[in-house]
Amino acid sequence: MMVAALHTTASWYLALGAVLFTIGTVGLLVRRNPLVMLMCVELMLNAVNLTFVALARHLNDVSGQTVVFFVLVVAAAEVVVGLGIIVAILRRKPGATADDIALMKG
Amino acid sequence: MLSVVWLIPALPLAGFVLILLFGRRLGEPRAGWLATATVTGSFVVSAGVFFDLLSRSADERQVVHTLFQWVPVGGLRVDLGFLADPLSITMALFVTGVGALIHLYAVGYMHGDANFSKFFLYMNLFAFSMLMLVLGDNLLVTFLGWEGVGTCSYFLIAFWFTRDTAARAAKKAFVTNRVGDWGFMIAMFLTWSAVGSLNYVDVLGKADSLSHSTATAIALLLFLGACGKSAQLPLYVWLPDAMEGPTPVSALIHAATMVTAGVYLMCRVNPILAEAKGALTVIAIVGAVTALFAATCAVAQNDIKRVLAYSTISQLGYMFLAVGSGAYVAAVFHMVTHAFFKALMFLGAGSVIHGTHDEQDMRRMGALRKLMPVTAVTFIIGWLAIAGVPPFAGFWSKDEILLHAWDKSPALWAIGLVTALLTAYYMSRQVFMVFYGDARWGDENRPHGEKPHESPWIMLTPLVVLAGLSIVGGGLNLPFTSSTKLLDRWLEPVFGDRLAVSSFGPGGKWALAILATLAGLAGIAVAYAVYLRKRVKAFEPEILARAWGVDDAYSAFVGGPGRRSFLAVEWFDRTIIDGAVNGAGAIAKGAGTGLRRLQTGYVRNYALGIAVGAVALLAWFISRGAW
Amino acid sequence: MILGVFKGPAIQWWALTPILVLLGGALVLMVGAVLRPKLFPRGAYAAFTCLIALATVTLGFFLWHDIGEHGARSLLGGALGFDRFSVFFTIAIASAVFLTALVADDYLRREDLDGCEVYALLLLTAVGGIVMASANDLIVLFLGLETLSIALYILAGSHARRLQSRESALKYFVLGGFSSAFFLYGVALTYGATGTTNLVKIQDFLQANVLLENGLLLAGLALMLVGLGFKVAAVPFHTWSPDVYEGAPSPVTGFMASAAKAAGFAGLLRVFVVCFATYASDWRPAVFVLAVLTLVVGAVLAVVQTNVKRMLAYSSISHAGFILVAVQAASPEGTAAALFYLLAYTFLVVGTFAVVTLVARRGDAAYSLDDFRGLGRRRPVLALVFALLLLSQAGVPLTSGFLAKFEVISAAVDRQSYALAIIAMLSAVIAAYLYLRITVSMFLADPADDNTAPISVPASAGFAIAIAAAFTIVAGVAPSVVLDAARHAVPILTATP
Amino acid sequence: MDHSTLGFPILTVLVLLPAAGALVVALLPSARADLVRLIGVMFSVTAGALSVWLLGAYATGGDGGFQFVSKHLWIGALGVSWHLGVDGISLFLVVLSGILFPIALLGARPHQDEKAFTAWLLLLEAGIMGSFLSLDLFVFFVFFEIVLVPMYFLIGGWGYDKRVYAAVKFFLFTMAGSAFMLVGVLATVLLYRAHSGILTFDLVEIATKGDFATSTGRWLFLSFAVAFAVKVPLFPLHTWLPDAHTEAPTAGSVILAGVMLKLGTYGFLRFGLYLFPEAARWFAPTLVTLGVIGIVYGAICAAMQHDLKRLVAYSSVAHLGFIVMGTFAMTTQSMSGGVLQMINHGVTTGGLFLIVGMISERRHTREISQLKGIQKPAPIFAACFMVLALSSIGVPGLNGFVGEFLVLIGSFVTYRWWTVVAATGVILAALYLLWAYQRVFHGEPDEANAHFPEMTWSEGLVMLPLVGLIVFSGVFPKPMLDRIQPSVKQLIAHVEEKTGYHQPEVAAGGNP
Amino acid sequence: MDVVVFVVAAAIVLVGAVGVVLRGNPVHAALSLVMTLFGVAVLFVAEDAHFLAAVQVIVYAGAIVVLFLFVIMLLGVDRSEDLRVEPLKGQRPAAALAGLALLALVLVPILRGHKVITGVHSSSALLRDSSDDTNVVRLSRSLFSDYVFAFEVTSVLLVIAVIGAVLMARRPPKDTSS
Repeated sequence: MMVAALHTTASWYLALGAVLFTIGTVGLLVRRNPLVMLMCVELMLNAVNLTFVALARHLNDVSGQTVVFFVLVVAAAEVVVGLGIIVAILRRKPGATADDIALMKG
Repeated sequence: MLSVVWLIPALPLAGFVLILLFGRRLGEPRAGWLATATVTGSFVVSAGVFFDLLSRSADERQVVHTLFQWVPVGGLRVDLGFLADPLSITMALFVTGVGALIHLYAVGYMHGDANFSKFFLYMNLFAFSMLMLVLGDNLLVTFLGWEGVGTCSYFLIAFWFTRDTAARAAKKAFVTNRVGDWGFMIAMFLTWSAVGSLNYVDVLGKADSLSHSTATAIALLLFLGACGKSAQLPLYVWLPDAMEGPTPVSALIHAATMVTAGVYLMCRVNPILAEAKGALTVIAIVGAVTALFAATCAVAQNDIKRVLAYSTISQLGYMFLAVGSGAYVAAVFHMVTHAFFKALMFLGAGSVIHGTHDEQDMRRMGALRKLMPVTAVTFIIGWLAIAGVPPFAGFWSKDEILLHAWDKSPALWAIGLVTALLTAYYMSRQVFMVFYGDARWGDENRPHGEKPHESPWIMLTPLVVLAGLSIVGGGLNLPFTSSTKLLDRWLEPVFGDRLAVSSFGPGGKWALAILATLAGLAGIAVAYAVYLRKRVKAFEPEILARAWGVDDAYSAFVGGPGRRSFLAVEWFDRTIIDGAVNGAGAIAKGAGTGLRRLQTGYVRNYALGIAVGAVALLAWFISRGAW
Repeated sequence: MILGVFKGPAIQWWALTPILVLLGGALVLMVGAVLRPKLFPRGAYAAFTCLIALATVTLGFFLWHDIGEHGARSLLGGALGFDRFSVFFTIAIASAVFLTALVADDYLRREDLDGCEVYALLLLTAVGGIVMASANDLIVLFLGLETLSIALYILAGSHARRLQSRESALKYFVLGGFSSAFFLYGVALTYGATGTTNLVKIQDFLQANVLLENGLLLAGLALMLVGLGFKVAAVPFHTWSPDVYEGAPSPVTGFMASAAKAAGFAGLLRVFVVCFATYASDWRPAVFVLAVLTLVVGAVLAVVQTNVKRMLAYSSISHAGFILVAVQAASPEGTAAALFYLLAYTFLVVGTFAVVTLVARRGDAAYSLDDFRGLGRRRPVLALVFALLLLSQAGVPLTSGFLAKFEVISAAVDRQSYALAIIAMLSAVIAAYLYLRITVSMFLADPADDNTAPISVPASAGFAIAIAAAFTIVAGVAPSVVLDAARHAVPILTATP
Repeated sequence: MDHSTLGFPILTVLVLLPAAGALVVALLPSARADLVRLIGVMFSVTAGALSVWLLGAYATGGDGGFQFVSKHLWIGALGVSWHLGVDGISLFLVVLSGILFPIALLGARPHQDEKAFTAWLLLLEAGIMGSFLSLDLFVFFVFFEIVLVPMYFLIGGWGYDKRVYAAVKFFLFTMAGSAFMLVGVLATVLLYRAHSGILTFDLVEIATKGDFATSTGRWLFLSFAVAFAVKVPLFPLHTWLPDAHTEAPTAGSVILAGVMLKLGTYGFLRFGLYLFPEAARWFAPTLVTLGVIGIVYGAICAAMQHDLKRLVAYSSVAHLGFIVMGTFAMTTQSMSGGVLQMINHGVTTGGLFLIVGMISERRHTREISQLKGIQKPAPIFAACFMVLALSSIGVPGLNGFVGEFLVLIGSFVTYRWWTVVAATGVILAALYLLWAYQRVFHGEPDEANAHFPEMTWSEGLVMLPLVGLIVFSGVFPKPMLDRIQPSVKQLIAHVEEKTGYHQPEVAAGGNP
Repeated sequence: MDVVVFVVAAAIVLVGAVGVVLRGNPVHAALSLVMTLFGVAVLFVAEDAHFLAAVQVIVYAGAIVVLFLFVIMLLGVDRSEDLRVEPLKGQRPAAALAGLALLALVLVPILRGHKVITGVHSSSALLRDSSDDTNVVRLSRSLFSDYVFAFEVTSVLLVIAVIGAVLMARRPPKDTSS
């Protein structure tokens, strides 16, 4: 009954987005595999998408959803290029983690 | 004739310029003759001016002649001008007179020196400066001369510059003098700020409007300058060392003329001194103490010129004693007579040095009177004059000083009397060691073993003239009647009622004069006993030879704490100030090196940086929220 | 039925010509190269790119006058702002493309990398930059940012044989993606707070409403600042830039430092200074801190480098700090100062990296300070021009760099930010040390003995350097035209008329 | 007032001519060293001749205002005008620059790369002329800063062992000072705009019409003062100077000491006092104190140096202390003396650096302990050094004395005890210079110094004008004072009018 | 009902996300990502974003993740990453701290209730109204009016992606120097 009385509000979604965003952030910070790091970026973008969609609904505004469409395209492009770069670099240094790629510093 | 007063300094200046331009071409001896001629010319002009002044009534004997504006700025107007009055012309006369003789002497003395013309270059420049000092119509022109003579003194002491001692002595002389000059400068500033002018006419005319403290300050500061120039305690230390210069220089600069500039200055500003009685006392005490102090030092010197140097200091002390006692005329009188006999003795000493092939140690002289008769006779005349034996010139002037010293304070008189005794003693010692006794100059230490010889006529002529003057010089101001006090009357416009008048009657005067004479004779007698008869062992303690260690103490101070404090400042500059600058650079670099470590090259570290930055920004913005 | 109701926005083709020309140029390059790769003579790609860039610049001048006559407006349903601000950046970015293409021509052939892709990417990057500078909508801004960034990731990694180049691409990419996510999240929160992503509407909304609950908006601002701060390499979001600048091919580095930075600042100026002017009291202190950090850290770190490219990277950070000072002023004067600075810096930095490109010689690896030793003797003119560019960056008068700093300080002082002005100037002094170090190496140190590889100055790169130097001096001695332009180029947010 | 009296803009020409010369020289082929020299000398001599002509054409007896004024809009957007003018304060500095540059060029030729050397030197001349002539804050700042570049290259390129360190230190130190000034300039201009509505950098307009709040004015003054104090250099901001002077090539040292340091003291007069009289008065005790410290401190440091050139460099610290003191004692005498001292110091110290350069040229060392007895093989050389040293010591009859004396006597009425301390500087000056002279020139020369070459004719010809100036302005400074004084009086009147200050009667010419 | 959907979907999302972070094997991480993406798609549906939910599944889960897996296999980097070690000292605690702070700071405004969403309700591009336009229609109307330029810019992005992929993937020409 308690559950039935409750209704989800935008805040729930926003909070979920925030958590997801944070997980993505932390993931990028702690994972060494560049591919997984890229996935973490995707998590962050998804968190944003979730936020946009929730807000669009709350504001009764479709443009929030339109934005998500663009984010999807950007994410796709990023992944393509990012994977290209990772491929290019891992071909030269097979099995390298992000920590191994530190020729330049200081 | 008064309108050409500028010629007096201009002639030596012209000589200077000519020798500067053509000195090498002129060569020896023409450069010397030229120099002598210019100074002689100045003497003639001075004499002309003197007679011109003499022909005027007493209150018109003060003429200012301005050449051009020198430093005119705002309320400060300093002209390059000359003041011809009895005092300055007196000075000019004996400066040029004695100067001309010494120039003449030097033509002979400097014979063969590689830098013959340069010597006369400096000498002429000196004569010019000295005349500027004397004739300047304001403190600044006097200061110009004052520094000029100091500079020439520097050049001439260091004339034989390859000797390290000469070089050191020259520098010491200049720097020591500068200490005094500092006082002179401050005195000028104070004068101007109080009176608004530096001209003697204005300043001295308004002297009575000065407050007591200002007048005292000016007087003491000027006296500090005088102490430097006239080698009084505590700034006397340069003069004995200055004997490194050629002997004509010692005679001209360090005996007859330049060193008396201090006395001249004090006389010149006597209206200010009159407003500062305390300063007068200080001057008298310093003079008396210096006189005694230097006389004790002279007792134990073995260098023929150093004896004379200490003697000069001592005699200058007398003059300041006179100034301090208000006996300005006596000071001037003694200055003139001293110029005669001290120049004479220096030149005589020079003749001896010349004749003994540059020997200066009296212990290696003796019995020279037969080999150098003219030198010996003239030197003896000088000796008698300085010893205060009547009727030689020194007797009269010294007597007059002692007379006034008694009025100032019997203690000062007593010091003067003891000094007179010592003076007679050490001068006799010198005469005996040089001209009498055994000949000590032929020993094995002298490889040449050449016999001493008499100097050429060109050197002897000045000796003879000066000897004559030393004999009759006292005639300038014989104390018998007011009409015989020529100098008193002549200088009356300068000193007016500020001149001290002796409180003694004729009887008292005679008594004092006899006492002084007896003191002089006693000194001679003791010396005779010690140095000729050898009855008594000579009293020449090391401490006196080292002048009570004053010079050593100064050196110890300058070389010790002085040098250390300078080094400390230099260290401070290098380490602290420059260190701070370089430290700032090092901090920047250090910060860079430190921050570099954050730039690890690891992309995850970078991402962490971004995340932390994002958190910080979020924190700031959230904190700004309107809740 | 649906189609009947729908009516798309009017399209002002004329105002879009710069973007279209650049885009068309890129496509022609790609298609042409794919179809007939052997047909083109040496340097044809570069020449074509230059032509396109020049055309863009020329169009920019026409559009500038157009706006003068008809006023600023907004295009395509409010997606793009068409004002002198955007035209100013169009010209600046296209100039950077022009110079970079000149420099790249010889470089790519020297390094056996010749191909149309780099040029096409240059043009596309420029499109991204111009979109960013013109964006009137946060989403358009984001897309411009991504266009720019993604193209630059590739360009940075385009030197196939240098692992450093690949590494720089990876670092740039990972961090770029990371920070864009922040930016986008910021956009999302702002959207929630204002109900729109359109800058004009946001401005209107903020002017009309006082938010009682503005947490969402402030968080959005913070996160957008992260994204833009990353793009302009503001400390602490700068960490990528030394590594990327070092690793990227030198002409690309110059391009990044000029065009990309300019675009980033364009976004910052339009969004923060204009759109969020009502929140200036909240973001100005933050930018103040960023500016100080950027100035000082950039300068201080530059000083301890021995690799010239890294030095210049850090110096570029310090320059960003200066421009942040202008942003912090949050005034039309500040914006004008930033614009002047960016234009001046564009020429300076492209010219500077052009020289670095030449000195790096074949292999693109000779960057150490020692590699510059004796340049003054062996290549006196090149060294002198390099010195001019460096001294201008140090802020020596009669060069554009001085006036740029002058304008910035002026703006800061005008807002009574005296402390910031002094910090900025002092950090300029620290930074000056690094420029001096390079000149010392070139002129004052003895040339290294083993350093015998000759440095050739190809005509195209020489031309680019000459243009950069000429602009540096002209804008330093007679800056009135540029100054006036910068003053007239303050962004205006206008709804579609 | 414009340049119509001469028919052509002489001041602009004075600035641009050397710059054009630098350009021409830069375009010559570097193999033609003879041509480079000829052209370089031609340009600098022409500029020098023009400056002397300016001196002749300068009208005396006026109110001390600016003459030959030329004013053209330069950067309209900023309110910057190319505004040049000369008055009694800057006149002689311009002439000094005009004279010293040919001397430096002729008297201290470089060993290598004559072309670049000449070009930098000419560029430097343009910058310095511009600094002294500009009456626009922006233009002044531009020139004030730009001079760093040629000087940096001159020190770094043709200097001695530690030249790079010295050059960088010089550049950064000075630039750090200017950093404050730039902020100050802008604040001044913008505050003036806030109060008058006009955006202008015009010095005269801001100085006469500007009205800054007391504390604002003080801050602004301080920001200018830092830059000038570094340039002067004033204790404790002086440590760039010994390094820069010592490591610079001779020509660089001559110019550095001769004219560049004066940018600081000149700046104090022209910008500090003129723009912010109230603040200048408020800061005066501090600055006078620093000046006095500099006098004594510089002298003590000079006395302890082992390097002859460094010694002369520190002597500059002391001398410039006098100038600062005179400037801020704010009496007609002290300020006129300060201005005069700028010229004197330029001539004297410039000459000293030339001659020290000749020594190190001959002996390849400047260590005092390595030199001995030079007067014996080279008496004329020694005499030249002596004259310069005496001038530096401040012996009356030579130029150094007049300036020093005026500074001291003028300062005495407003800063009595400071002056008493400052006057000890004259003792110390004698100490360090004569001590150095003694060690270098006196004594019996050792093997290394016995064949020290005597001064050559060409060197003598270079020194001659300096020595001539030293004597002339020591004996007859009136022509200079007549031109300096009205401008100084006007400046003091400006201060008096703005602040209610009254210089003591005795200084102004009334009764004490 | 909606609460249940939300809770379940959110759980899926979070478990997937945590999986991405904590699964050492990149293949597992990719599969966890798919899980998250599906969860998000479900939430999209719950939030009236039907079209996006479809695209999410097709593009993201379908294309992107496949691409990931493809690259993992291509490069053979499917070795497990040992998550017990952290070579960078302090990275993990700092990351955790930063994450927590970030979350906290973002949640502060979000959790203050729905009033925090201060934006105005749309007046022109409504998500729901009385008309029976589908989500796709509304979305496309918005896409081709207000966002038509953005839409075109995405094409540029894709062009770049193509060029980039080509440039990156191409083997470099023979290195003459090595």
